[in-house]
Amino acid sequence: MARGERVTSFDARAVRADTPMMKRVVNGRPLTYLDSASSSLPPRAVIEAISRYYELHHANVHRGVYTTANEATEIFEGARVAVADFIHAPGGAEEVVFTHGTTESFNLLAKSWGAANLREGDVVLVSEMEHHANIVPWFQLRETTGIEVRFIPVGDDYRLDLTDIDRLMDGVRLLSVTGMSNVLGTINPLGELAALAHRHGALFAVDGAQSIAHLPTDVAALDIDFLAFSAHKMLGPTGLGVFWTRREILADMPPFLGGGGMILDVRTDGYTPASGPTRFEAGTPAIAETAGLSAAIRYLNGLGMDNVAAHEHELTIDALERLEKEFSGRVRVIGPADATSRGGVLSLDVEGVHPHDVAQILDQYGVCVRPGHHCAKPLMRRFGLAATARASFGPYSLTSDTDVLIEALGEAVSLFA
Amino acid sequence: MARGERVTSFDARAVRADTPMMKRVVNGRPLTYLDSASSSLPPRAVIEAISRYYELHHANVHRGVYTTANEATEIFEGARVAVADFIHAPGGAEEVVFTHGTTESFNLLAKSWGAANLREGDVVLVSEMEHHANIVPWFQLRETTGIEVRFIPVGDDYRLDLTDIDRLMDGVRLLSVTGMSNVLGTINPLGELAALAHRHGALFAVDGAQSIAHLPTDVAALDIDFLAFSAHKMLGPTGLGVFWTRREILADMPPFLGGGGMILDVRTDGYTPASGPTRFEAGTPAIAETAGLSAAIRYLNGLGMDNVAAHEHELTIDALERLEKEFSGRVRVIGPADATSRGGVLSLDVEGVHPHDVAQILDQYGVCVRPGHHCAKPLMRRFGLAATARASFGPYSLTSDTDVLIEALGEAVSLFA
Amino acid sequence: MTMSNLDDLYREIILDHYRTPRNRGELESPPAVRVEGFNPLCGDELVLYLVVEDGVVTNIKMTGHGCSISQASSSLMSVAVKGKSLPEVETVMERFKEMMTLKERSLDENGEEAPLDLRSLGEIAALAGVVKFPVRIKCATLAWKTLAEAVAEASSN
Amino acid sequence: MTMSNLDDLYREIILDHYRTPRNRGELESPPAVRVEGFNPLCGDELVLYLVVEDGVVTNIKMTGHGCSISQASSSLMSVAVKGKSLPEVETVMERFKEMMTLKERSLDENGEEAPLDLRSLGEIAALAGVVKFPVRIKCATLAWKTLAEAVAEASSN
Ligand SMILES: Cc1ncc(COP(=O)(O)O)c(C=O)c1O
Ligand SMILES: Cc1ncc(COP(=O)(O)O)c(C=O)c1O
Repeated sequence: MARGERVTSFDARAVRADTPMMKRVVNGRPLTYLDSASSSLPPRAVIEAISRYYELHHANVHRGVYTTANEATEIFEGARVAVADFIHAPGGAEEVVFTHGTTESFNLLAKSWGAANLREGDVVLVSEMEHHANIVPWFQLRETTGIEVRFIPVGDDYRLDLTDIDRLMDGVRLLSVTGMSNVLGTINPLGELAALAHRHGALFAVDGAQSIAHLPTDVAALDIDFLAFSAHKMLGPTGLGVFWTRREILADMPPFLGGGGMILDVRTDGYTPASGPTRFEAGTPAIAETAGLSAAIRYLNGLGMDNVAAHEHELTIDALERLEKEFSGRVRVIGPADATSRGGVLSLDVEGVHPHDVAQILDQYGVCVRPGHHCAKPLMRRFGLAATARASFGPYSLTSDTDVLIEALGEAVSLFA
Repeated sequence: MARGERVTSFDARAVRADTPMMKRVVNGRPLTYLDSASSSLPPRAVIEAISRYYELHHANVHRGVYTTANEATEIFEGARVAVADFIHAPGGAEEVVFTHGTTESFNLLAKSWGAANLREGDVVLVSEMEHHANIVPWFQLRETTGIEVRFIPVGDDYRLDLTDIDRLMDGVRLLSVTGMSNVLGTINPLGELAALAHRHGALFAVDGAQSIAHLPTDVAALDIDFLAFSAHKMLGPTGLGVFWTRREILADMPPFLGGGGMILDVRTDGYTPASGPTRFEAGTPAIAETAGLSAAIRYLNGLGMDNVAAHEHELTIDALERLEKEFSGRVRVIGPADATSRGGVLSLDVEGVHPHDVAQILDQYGVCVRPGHHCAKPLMRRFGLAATARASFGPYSLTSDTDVLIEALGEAVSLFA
Repeated sequence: MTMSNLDDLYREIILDHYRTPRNRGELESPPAVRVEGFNPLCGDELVLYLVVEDGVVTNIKMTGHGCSISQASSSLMSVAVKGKSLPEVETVMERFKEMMTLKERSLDENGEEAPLDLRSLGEIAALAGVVKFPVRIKCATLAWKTLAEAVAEASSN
Repeated sequence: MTMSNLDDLYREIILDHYRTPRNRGELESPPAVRVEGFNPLCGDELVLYLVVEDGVVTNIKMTGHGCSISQASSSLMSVAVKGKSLPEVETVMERFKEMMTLKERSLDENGEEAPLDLRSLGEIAALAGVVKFPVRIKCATLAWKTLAEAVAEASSN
């Protein structure tokens, strides 16, 4: 690496060395991956766990008696245990449902728990900074049940505006909020919101898609009721997600998708659903992907989520400071200016340069940033933006990434000057 | 290989050499994999396509501008084209929706198309030999809409009993039948059923989970309206499936799962869905898996589906004959005795030995067969069985697999004699 | 190839109880307690009839179907508890449970020499080999879980 | 590092039309035809107003927002079609479409020497570099697709 490296408290260079994608050269430059909020780059251990699964242990799970079917089942159920430990599920693996992503998890929440428990006039309170995954399923449920979907406003400080929250909580049966905004980087006060929800007799759901990979998550300590996240944002594979809820809540949730695996019995006149997580896992699950997720969790545990959080915090402080200094206002960060309760997501608004052009120019430097509305259109509207160019950090990020980002942003600014 | 190998017209040994799992040794014996109906064993090319994806091209798809995001998008959209070609979709890639498996595809069919088009009293006609994936979603739809779910009986010859079919078609809006039974091996007359459905003004859906991997599939020539299948049964990865329908039908289907990606716009007061396959692909899709599926399709095309079908046909003729000869009735095959219109699925009923014990004993010989109801409980009830021990072939299967199967079945029979 | 594991699983005594299950049949209910057991993974089904009089299991009968392990286990179980007092039944159930949670290793170390608590189990000890086949443990325990339910129900009457 | 690709994309003429778009604004509708265009992948939005009198595009105006390519493309398009007869407009649309489907190779081979049909496009030829950036093609074509709709609507009135 040619450029001077400011060393942080965390040895991210080892993580980078573990990450095959980091060897990519794009447009003659080494990859500067700043799109972890969109999807993370898996370490070799994850990729190999998937290959090893297909090479040595692949078989369909459940109901198998032969050796490799048992191995596949152990890998699959072992991942459930790994997830339960990772998020400190009080009821263990029996509370962990495998889905295909955060989005499917929210559909499960809305269309199983929501459809069974919410009636016309009941309120689901989300926030203006939610990802569409935590908005559209509620709109869909509204169409069939007549619930109300209400939004907590976001203040000019890019944080939830809780000044009027007690009035907003009126009639609320579920409060559903993101752990960390994928646009602003804002980290929401989950413990406080859980207490608020419970004080009002509501349940509390968390969109953990961002927070799972960048902060330690303890559902028991936070006292939350539902958690959704995706493997691909936490160094794991695509095609796999998690829905977690407390055992008592899960036990009463009606089936969602129907098919094999989720039944106890099927007759020509009807069916009886299975109990436990299985009830919500219709069809052959994403088996190889669970091998990858287990490996990702082992890897993150090896790093220590506290260290990951601290590392990304330092990167964020550094980047916020330097972006401000280098561009004296011509590059605006849409999100809290202060790194407290804030993750490493930097949505950039470059004066006079459209985010697509920013991303295009940055690509010539091998820099990966994502332009667009980031599936958070209500939030974009709130701030009068059509799009931003978003740079986001992962455990493999280094201050040298920020160096290249700044170099490339300089080119964008001057090209359009 | 110690045992005599009867060579068929198709060089399956090359396929076997390409399949890493085939190197497994289980209980001191080489793997004799006879569970392809449950899940197939991917060739090295598929596993490597997935690894290569994660090592070189991984990024979230859509809305990306940077190089690797474009590569990932090309891989993902390229798989859509590969699927469209493989099944001869008349409208091309724009008719191919990626799901997470056959099961999700049927849920999409029932809960999007079905909910929008079927009313109380409308009939969905399935068959007694359907997998739960093509039964339970219809029962779920019945709960919300009051449709009727009717069953075509299966005759004592293990084939659809169509004698009374015109009466059965009364009121039918959708006929939904499996291409090949995963229990009996029966291949259904899809062209004939399509014509029947259309004559009665009904649409025709096919569960292609089994047939896709063992027969050529041409949706245009067969004139079918919906097709569902899973990548993991056709040498591809877990966690990915396909839903295909004609462009005009897809255009009118309302959204299914809600979230990012499937929208055109989201406001705090509602949302506008996207058009095309995207409307049904909420959230980050199974991207790496599409790289695997493309590789699987390339591999199958290389073999030629006609050759695969012919090879498995010969294996089936041979196995049916030898099982009959060796065990003179003590091992009964639940399925057509005649190999015409029949795939390589052999559900075994061993006199005096429970299928679980059969599978357990076979495992000692490294033989993988699946005991159970195979997610087809109505069919099992029809034949008064709780379970069978099912052996099934894939393109890598050899007559030597049947040798080992017979040797191990001999042990089961004598242990329990 | 060594089939020793198979021999551990399919001991003669197990095959005997599978071929000739003891205490098959139904009992009128009431007075008998009737409880259904189901192993969804394998499809094993069991209907258990239990009569408890003055704290003693005076009769037990079963119908249902399943693999050799589940069938033999229920037959062996019925023989082990018939005529026993409820505290004795509790002890047998406890011992069986311990056996099913034995590590495979400890079993191997003892080889054919079953540890003391296994020997005290009598014929039921024949099921010890099941722990080498973790997926089959559910087959072996089905009858016992159903028995526990029936005992609880009988005690609450 | 060579930035030549970037230079192809962001030619001076494109930056000029982006910074100073021609024919911005609204027109009263009717008489103007008003058509909305949307590129869902990028969020580019366009509202196009078109007046056709006696088979001639007598006025065209646009509002909306988007990246430099979509903005420059719509500005260049408006200049290219204003005052033209409908058949002439059809020809320009056709030429533009051809340009957008040119293989990257054929562009490179010709280097700075644009092929004949490119030169005949005038200023619009500046957009040829977009084909090297396939994801941006949708940005360049948005204005033209919207124009095609507006022309069709105007012709059917
Ligand atoms: C005929 C048939 N239909 C549907 C399915 C369900 O497929 P999946 O479990 O991949 O969703 C299967 C396989 O289990 C099958 O054999
Ligand atoms: C906050 C948040 N929620 C939900 C999602 C959706 O996750 P997925 O696309 O994996 O379903 C994302 C990521 O795109 C996200 O950042």
